[in-house]
Order: sequence, then C-alpha cells, then structure tokens
Amino acid sequence: MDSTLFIVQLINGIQYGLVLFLIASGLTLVFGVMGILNLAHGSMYMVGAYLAWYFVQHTGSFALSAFISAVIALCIGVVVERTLIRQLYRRNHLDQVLLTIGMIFVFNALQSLLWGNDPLGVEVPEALAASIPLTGIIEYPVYRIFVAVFCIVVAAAMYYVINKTRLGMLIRAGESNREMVECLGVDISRLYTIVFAIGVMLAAVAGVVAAPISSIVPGMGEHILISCFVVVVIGGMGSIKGAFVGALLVGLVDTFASVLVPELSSMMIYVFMAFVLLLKPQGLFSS
Amino acid sequence: MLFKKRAERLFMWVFFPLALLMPMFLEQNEYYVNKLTTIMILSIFVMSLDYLVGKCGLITLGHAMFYGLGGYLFVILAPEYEAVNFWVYTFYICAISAAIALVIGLLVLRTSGIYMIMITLAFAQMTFYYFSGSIDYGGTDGVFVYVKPETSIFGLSLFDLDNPTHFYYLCLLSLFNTLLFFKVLVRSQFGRVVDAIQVNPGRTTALGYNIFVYKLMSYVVASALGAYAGYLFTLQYGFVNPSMLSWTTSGTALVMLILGGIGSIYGAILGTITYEGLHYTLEHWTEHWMLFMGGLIILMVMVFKKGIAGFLEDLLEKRDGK
Amino acid sequence: MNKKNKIVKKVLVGISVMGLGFGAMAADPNPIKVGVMLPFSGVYGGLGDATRNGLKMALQEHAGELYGRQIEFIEMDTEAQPSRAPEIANSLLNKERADFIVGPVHSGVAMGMIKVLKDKNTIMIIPNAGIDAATGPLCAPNIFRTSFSSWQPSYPMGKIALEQGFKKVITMSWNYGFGKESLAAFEESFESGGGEIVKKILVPFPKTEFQSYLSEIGTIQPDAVFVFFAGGGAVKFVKDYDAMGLKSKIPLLGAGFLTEGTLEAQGVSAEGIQTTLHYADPLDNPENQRFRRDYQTNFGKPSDLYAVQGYDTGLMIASAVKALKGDISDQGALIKALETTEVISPRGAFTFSKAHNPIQNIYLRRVENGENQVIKLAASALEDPARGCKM
Amino acid sequence: MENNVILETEGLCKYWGGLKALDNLSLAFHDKQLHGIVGPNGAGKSTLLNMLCGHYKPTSGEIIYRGESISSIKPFEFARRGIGRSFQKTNIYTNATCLENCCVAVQRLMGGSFNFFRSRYSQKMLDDIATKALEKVGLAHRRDYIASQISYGEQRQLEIAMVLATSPALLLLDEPMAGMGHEESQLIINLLNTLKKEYCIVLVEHDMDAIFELSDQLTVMVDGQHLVTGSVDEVREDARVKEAYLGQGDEVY
Repeated sequence: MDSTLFIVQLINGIQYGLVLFLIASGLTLVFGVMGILNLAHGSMYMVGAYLAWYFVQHTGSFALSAFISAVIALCIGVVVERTLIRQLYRRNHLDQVLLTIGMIFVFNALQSLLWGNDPLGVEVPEALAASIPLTGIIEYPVYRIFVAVFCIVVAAAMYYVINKTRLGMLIRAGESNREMVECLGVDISRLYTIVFAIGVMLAAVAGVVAAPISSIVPGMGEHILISCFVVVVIGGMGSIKGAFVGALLVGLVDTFASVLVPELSSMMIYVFMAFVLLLKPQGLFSS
Repeated sequence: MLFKKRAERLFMWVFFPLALLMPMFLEQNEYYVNKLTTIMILSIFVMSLDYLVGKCGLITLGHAMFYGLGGYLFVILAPEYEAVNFWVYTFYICAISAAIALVIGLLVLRTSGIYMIMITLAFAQMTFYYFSGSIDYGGTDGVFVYVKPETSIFGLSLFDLDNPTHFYYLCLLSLFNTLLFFKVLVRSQFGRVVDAIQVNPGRTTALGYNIFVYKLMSYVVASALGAYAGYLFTLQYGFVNPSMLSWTTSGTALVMLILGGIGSIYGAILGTITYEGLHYTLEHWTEHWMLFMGGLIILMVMVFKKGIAGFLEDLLEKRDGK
Repeated sequence: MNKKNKIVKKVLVGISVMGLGFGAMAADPNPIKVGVMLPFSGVYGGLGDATRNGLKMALQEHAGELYGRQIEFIEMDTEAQPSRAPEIANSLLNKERADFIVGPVHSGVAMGMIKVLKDKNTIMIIPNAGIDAATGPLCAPNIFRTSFSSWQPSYPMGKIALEQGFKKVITMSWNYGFGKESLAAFEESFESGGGEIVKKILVPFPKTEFQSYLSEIGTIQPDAVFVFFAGGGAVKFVKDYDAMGLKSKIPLLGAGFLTEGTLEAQGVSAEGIQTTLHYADPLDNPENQRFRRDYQTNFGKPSDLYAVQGYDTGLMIASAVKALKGDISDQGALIKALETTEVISPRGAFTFSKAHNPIQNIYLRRVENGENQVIKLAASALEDPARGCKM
Repeated sequence: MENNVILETEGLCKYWGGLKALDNLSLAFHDKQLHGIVGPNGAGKSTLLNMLCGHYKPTSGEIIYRGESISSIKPFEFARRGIGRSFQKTNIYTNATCLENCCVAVQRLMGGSFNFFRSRYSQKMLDDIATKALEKVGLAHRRDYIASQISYGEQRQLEIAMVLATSPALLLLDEPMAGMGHEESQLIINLLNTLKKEYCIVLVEHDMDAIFELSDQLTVMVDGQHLVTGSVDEVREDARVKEAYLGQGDEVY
C-alpha cells in the first residue's frame, strides 16, 4: 500500500468510525445512566433514515427534515420510555433483551407498513454536493467531511454537557449511584426519560445524517446495531469516551481489514474485539 | 423424585404419550409429522438454552452459533456421497462442539451480565460471517447433505432417517433423553453447586468452589446439546445454511424460552410449541404478522413473566392449596 | 386459514361467463393450487410483492382459457430465511398439495426448496433466484425457471467491454453465490476475448461500507469496473462510486440488477451506467407496453423486472393448463407441456432449454434520465450452458 | 502459653488509587485463639478481612499461611486451605433449606461436585456432616426450614455453620453480631467462646463489650494503620487508643 492510499484509507476509517460513534453514543449513554440494554437502538437509526427520506420528499429541505426527524425521535423516545422501558428498571438483562427484541419486530413491521420494502435514497443536500480532489483520480465528497465534522461536534457537545452542565452532573452521578441522585432530591424518573429520549434522538439523527450516503432499506438497523455492540464493548459499556475511541478503532480495523484481508474482513472487528476482551474483559474505558 | 412439581408430572404424562401416538393420526400427512419433528428439534435447542440461561444464569445471545455448528460440522466432517453412522457422528459433533465451547467459554465467561450477552453475540456473528463468506461450504446459499447417515448399532438399525416417521421418533427419543438428562443434571451434586452459584456466587467462592470451572462445564454441556439439535435439524431436510447461525435464531429461542417458562426445562417444549403455533397462525392471517408477534413479546415480558410453565404451576398449586 | 385470494372470486366470475362457451366440458371442480413462496417482509419484500402481482395478473388475464379450472393461491412468507425454506416448501408440497410452487427470490431459499421439491409430484417454478446450480447440477424434470441463471445477464457484458475498448477491468461483488457466479460469467467471456481482470474484489455480504474498496479502485485506475450488486447495496455502491469522483473517470459496468428497482434511490449518480439484462422497462414491443399500462392500472404503481418475471410465470402456468385442456393430473404430460411452451413475454418471446432455463435475449442498457434505455441487443436467444445438468 | 502462628501478614498494603485503605500491616494470628480487630469506620478492618480471604489482592506485602505465601493464589483456594469467612451482610443461599446451605459447604470437601448424575438428595453421609455443623451452632431444629424464613440472628448462625461445615482451620468473621438484639448477641458470644477452643478466629466487631469479653489478642486500627496489638488489658490502658477513639468522637466504649 503506498502512502497516498494509506492516507486515503486512514481518512475513510476515521470517517466511518465517527459515524459509528454517533450511533453508538446513544446506546452507551442509555446503558451507562439507566443500565438498559436497548437492542431496538438500531431500529431508531432506521426510523431516523426513513423519516429523513419522508420529509425530504415533502419539504425538499434536508436541514428542515433533519430537525423534524430529530423532534419526532425525541417524542418516540419519551413515549417508549414512559410506557415500556420504565417497567424494566428493576428487571434483569434478559427481560430487557426480550422487550427490545419485541420492539424491533414492531418497528420493522411499522416500517414495512408505512414505507414499503423498496430501497430508498436521499440526495445529498445541494450545498454539500461537491467533491474535493484528493489524489489524481480520487475525489472526496464534501458531504462525508461534513458528516465527520458533525460527529466531532456532537462528541464535543456531549463532552461539554456531561462534564460542565447540571444535567451532565446528574448523568455522571446517576452512573455511579442511583440512590444518591434520588437523595439529592432529583426526580430520577424524569432524568431517565430525558436520557432515554436523547439516546433515541442520537440514533435517529445518525440515521438522518447517514441517509444521503447510505441506502435506506428494511433491516438496516439490525446490521448497524451489531457493529455498535462491538464499539461499546471495546470501549467499555456506558463510557462515552470509550465509545469514541472504540468507534475509531473499529472504523480503522474494518477499513484496513477490507484492503489487507478482504476474505476475512467482516470477521476482523469481532476478532479484534475478542482480542481486546482477552486483555481487558470490561473494555478499554470501563468505570 | 425427578419430577417434583405436579405441573411437571402432568406435562410428562400428557405430552409424551400424545407425542408417541401422534404419527398414527397424522399418517396421511407428512407435513405435520415434519412440522412436529422440527418443533422437537427446536425444543432440544431451546432446552439447552434454558439450562444456560435459566439454571446457570448465563444469558447468551449467541447460542445459535452451536446450532449452526452442529449442522456445518456434519457437512465438513462427513464424506459427501457415503452414508456414515449416525451415532458415531453424534459423538464427533458433540465432542468437537464441546471443545469449541471450551475455548470460547474461557473467553466469554470471564465476563458477565450485559457483557456476556454482547460477547456471545459477537462470537456467533463471527461464525455467521465465516460461513456466509466460505466458498467451500456454499456461502449464503448453503449446502446440501446428499446422503443421510444410517443408524445401526451393532448391526441393528432402528431408524431409517429418510422416513419422516422414523426421524420423528428419533427426535422424540432425543428430546425425551435431553429432558431427562437435564433433570438429572439439575438434581445432581453438580447441579447443587450450579444452583449455589446462581443464587450467590460470592458465597460459593468463599466456600472454596472455583465457580468459573462450573460455569464452563455448564456452558460446554449446553453448547454440545445445542449443536446436537442443529445436527438433527440439518439431517431433517438435508440442508445447512448460515441463517441457522444468525442472531435472530438466538433471539427467537430466547423468546420461546421465556414464553414456556424460564428455568423449568420442560417449559422449553411448551414455549416452542406455542411460539411455532402463534407464528403459523399469525403468518397465515396477515402479512404484517411481525407487528403482532412483536406486540405479543412485549406484552409477555410485561405481564406474563413466568411463562406457561409458571402459570401451570401456580394454577395447580392454587388448586392444591384449597 | 390460508389466504384465499380475491382473485379466486374474480376467476369464478370469469368462468361462469366462459362456461357458456365451453358448455360441453365438465370442469374439474378442484382448483389448481399455486403455492407462492416469496419474501413479503424484510429486504426482499418489495421483490416478492412485485412478483406476486405479476403472477396474479397473468392468471387473471388468462382466467378464461383454463378450461373451467379455478386458481387458488396459497401464499407463504419466506422472510428470505433459507433455514425455514425446507419446512415451508414441505408444507406446500405435503399439506396443501400444491400443483405448482412458485418461488423464491433468494438463492439460499431456492437451495432449501429444491432439496425438498426435487423430483416430487409438483412443479417448482423459480421466478427470480439466479443460482446456476438450480438449472445446473441440481436440475430436475419438475424444476423450471422463468427468470435467468446468474450466468446469463453477465456473460454478454464481457464481449461488450472488449468492444468498447476496455482491456483492464476490476470486478467487484458481494462474496456470495449470485455475485460470484455473475463475476465468473463476465470473466469467462472477457478473458477469452483477451481482456485482463486486474483485480477481483469480493465484499463480505451484506456489508455496504464501500469506501476503502473504492479508494483502492481509484489507485489502480483500471479501464472499467464491472460489478454485481442489487437492491440496497446497489444504491449505496452507485452513489459512493459517483461521490468519490470515479464515475466520470472509470466507466461503471454491471449486471442489470445494479440499476433495477433502484434508479429512483440512486438519482443522478446512476446516469450513464451500462448494464446487461434480459429486460428493460422501456423495451419497445407491444406486449411490454400493454403489460406496463395494465400493471399500472391494476396495482397503482409502475411495473418492474420482478413483476415481469412473475407475470411470465403466470403465463407459463396458464399456457400449460390450456394445452392440457385443464387436466394437469399427469405430471409427465404437464412437464412436457411446460417444456414446449413459448412464453410471449414483455421481455420478448422465449423458450426453455433442456435444463428448463429460459433461452432469451439479453439487452445492453444505459441509464439515461432515470431510465434503463436499451442501446442494443447484447446477445440473441442466449442459452445457459447448464453445466452439470444431466437431463 | 503461645500457640502456633497459622496466619501472618507482612507489610500488607492496599491502595485504592491514591487512597491508602491499609498501610503496612504486619500481624500474626495464633491457633486456638480469638483475635479481635477494632477501629473506627474506615480503619481498614473489612479491607483486611477481604484480603485475608483472598477477595482482594494486596497492593504489596505478603499473606503467609502456615509458612507459605498465599498472596497470589485464587480466592477459592483460600477456602480450600482452610480459611473460612463470614460476611458483614448476611451471605447465605436464601432460597434453600438450612441443611442444603450446609450441604453445599460439605460437598466441596466430600467431592462429587463434578458428578453429573448422582442425585444430591441421596447422600446420607453428606447430610449427616451438614447436620452436625448445624448442631454445633444450635440450629438443628431449623434443619429443614428455608433460610429466608428463619430469624436474622439465626441466619448469622447459619452462616457460621456453613463456614464450619467446610472444616476450616481459621475463621474470619466480619461483624457477626451486627444488627442483633442483646439475646441473640449473647448466643453468638457463647458460640464463639466454644469455637475458639478449636479454631483460630479473627473477629471484626463493633460491639466492644463482646470483643473485650472474647478476645485473646486485640488489634486496634485507625485510618488503615496499625495502632496497637496486645491483650485486652494492654489495649484498654493504651493512651493512643483512648486518644484515637476520643478523637473520632462518635464511637466511645
């Protein structure tokens, strides 16, 4: 591999990793604060992508669609938390797994009912449709750079919120000690609703942002979900920082494996994960 | 007594005699015999999962890995156009699966709870992708088993696997043996330690037990039986495909398990029958059966936690109480 | 319990009218059972739906020529899950005792079905799955295909690539049967004509993260790229290929599925892509024009390739029933009737090879204004070599 | 006369990050003696016990059991060498009978724990040994009760019975009288008085009356540091002890 190709692949890997982070961050946030493993997280990603497609069809504006989709996702999050997830706080992981599997079924069925099963696509917004020449022949799409920057902004915002704001303080406290937060006179159930809704919104926003550079198909959620699992397991469940590092590592491993060991590339991230766990059973950044 | 609960005994007395006689009523219709056979095979699979999840507290989302391995190991090991001995290959497949489970268990069981769920899933995905991409084993199209094994022991051949009714009885026998085996295992001295670990791992360590070894043994045993189920499934239609290894197979098995009543062992059979029945009915009723299936699963987790076995037990106990 | 479809009623009406004409004939009161094994949910759901629509449309149009026989459809959702395929096929065979079993879309499911249905007392008609083996080593008297073998649409492209002056080509597809068989067919004709495959990229199925592969293609700079992708993967690939700036520099060739049912989602990125296939929506013949118009009226959406394949399956069944005057109880006669059918399809008339695969025209198409415009006939009456078929 | 030393610690330290939970502790525990350990909250008593039974690994220093360093062996191996442990919070199998609780303990010694087929209910000898352990702590009459249904005091007794059932040489008891009424405490005190004739006992306890009554040796710890070790009377007179306790204010005896 010559050095230009190496650099291009490096960019590819980082860019893919950043998108993975955006999706995985919600999963790990919800788990970290609430102790809930949401298998339906991938479905939220799918819902985001479909919503984006739907609203782009109707409004023609990508930014507006993104906003509406995020708001709808937030509402879905609140409703799901209030009606279903709430029942699970004192239950074991198995019940969480089953309930969220049930949710996957429901979301998939609704998707098929509402939007059909044909592959759909969203055009890249006009302002970002250009490409930058990278080497003699390869250009790099501006939109992908935008996505990368957007993911970094989200990561920075999450870092800020968690470390510098009152909500963040509660989130951190909630991670370490639930009772303590309750003793502080905070309505923990409201905190949970907010956190879960934000988690759902992050997944949906990831779906929206990824919509123009992916194909919107049934089952897209499950596929991405498994990759997210790998990310959060490597990073350490519940750790946002871990998710960030894990996502970048998975992005890079996947990209370089595709080039170096193409036949085995789909297995490589799992092999990598097994390797990490061999050294650190709780992931790289577990608390 | 091996079957202590009334519900259990009731089930044994109703299910097995009925299952034994079933093919006589269904002689005319090969489909139902085959369908019931599939249910038996799935029951063995779900039962092995119940032992892991319900009895050992090891929640896995990757049990399908062994189900698939059972099938693929046969395809890998057996010559393509030659009938091998069923029992010999049962031994091979269980032994190799057990060895694989031993290695994977060493890694997986270092973790617990949510981590274990995800890591077992990851290993299953790894094998799924391996066989999906493998050229030798048909990739996503899968492979055929052209010649089914013969079943002679000491020259005595009891079952002809090409005959659906014979195969049905083989699976029924396997199911009965698996149920008995797990009941004996649960009652055994080994089972005592497993119970202790499930209730209070810290205390058990402090009493001098190496709890890791017990978990590992349980994992190995359950995995080998899961592989046996996969082996039977493969033989039924002579077809192996990576979708046996997919995580939905594991997820569905968990749903069957909780539906039947977790930790009850025999509930696995009830759960499988009910799930398959529901699936069949919903599927014929509406194209959007997933919506109702999903809703049912959610409802079940919310209000029907003990499953059918638990419901039966409560019902009979209440009657006894009066 | 099964979905007895509305069409049964409509067919009945048709028959009562026709009954006057065929008054002398006593119609068999039992309906002809057509089992339908298609995916109605998940990724392949759209394909299954279109195929079913086409199938029903054909049988409805020819309801009057079935010698009084009604058609009963029994629909089963395969969920594109191969491991369930044998069971479902078994239920259609042994429980429903279906006369015809139409399906599937997915090659893995086809394998599972063939395992159960091969040499059994029913007719299996594959309306899509292209796996070569189905009309190759696994061929059987009772297995037919109305679509294509993987080999067929890709083989002519090798010659065309050479004609257009491409000497060094990269081939790429998902690492699964359909993809690998398509690439092999292309290579066969391309290499025999003196072309060189500089690299063959197999992407794990169903991965759709193509960036790293595209970067590699950009570095190698071949004369052209030949790919096999379908559905969601095709959408993603075409868009990524364009966004990386490769489309204008390295021409993209493909098996027709790359731009089939995906053009709307691919948008402008697909413009100019050349593909070969046995059909194209704007194909200029009267059957196709009528078919597309009627389909739009019946189902309120435009038809596609999969609808055509389903339609042809229906035509084939109807013509055999007609040829046998409604009596399909003799399997040998039925197979004979099916084998000799000439299907007057929207894709152009085709007949069946010894291995029961269509002998059909393959067209070269180019995407222009969001449509696959036919450039020329790439191969006329192309027959699959049916390697390994002993029939 | 001095009995043999069976367990020793040498320069034992445990740091949690920068926090010194236990600093440079060197103690010796003698056979057939009850060694009391007292100190205010956070003195490191539980940390010490947790290291003595292998639950925590020391940051540095050695644990020596009958002349052999056992700092690096696995937790379950401590129990196999005869180090039995009761916990601060009741730690039993709440869903099983008292007998079954003890059987789990006995079975480890008797073997058969890897027997997949032999029924756990057909082991007469095992049941007998377990019953004896229950008798020893005076719980024979509760033999077939479910552990969650007996009183709190009895649960603590049961826990001691379980430890005894493993035939230990050494008992590490973490506040066995915590949360008990006076009468129940007295039962435990009597029990310990009998047991210390047979076993080496390390007792962490907040009940000062009890510990002064029971201890042959007494160690006082403050802030993870060793303050003083000696007989009850020596400790009582020690000025540093008074100061330490007065300084803490809340726990005066």
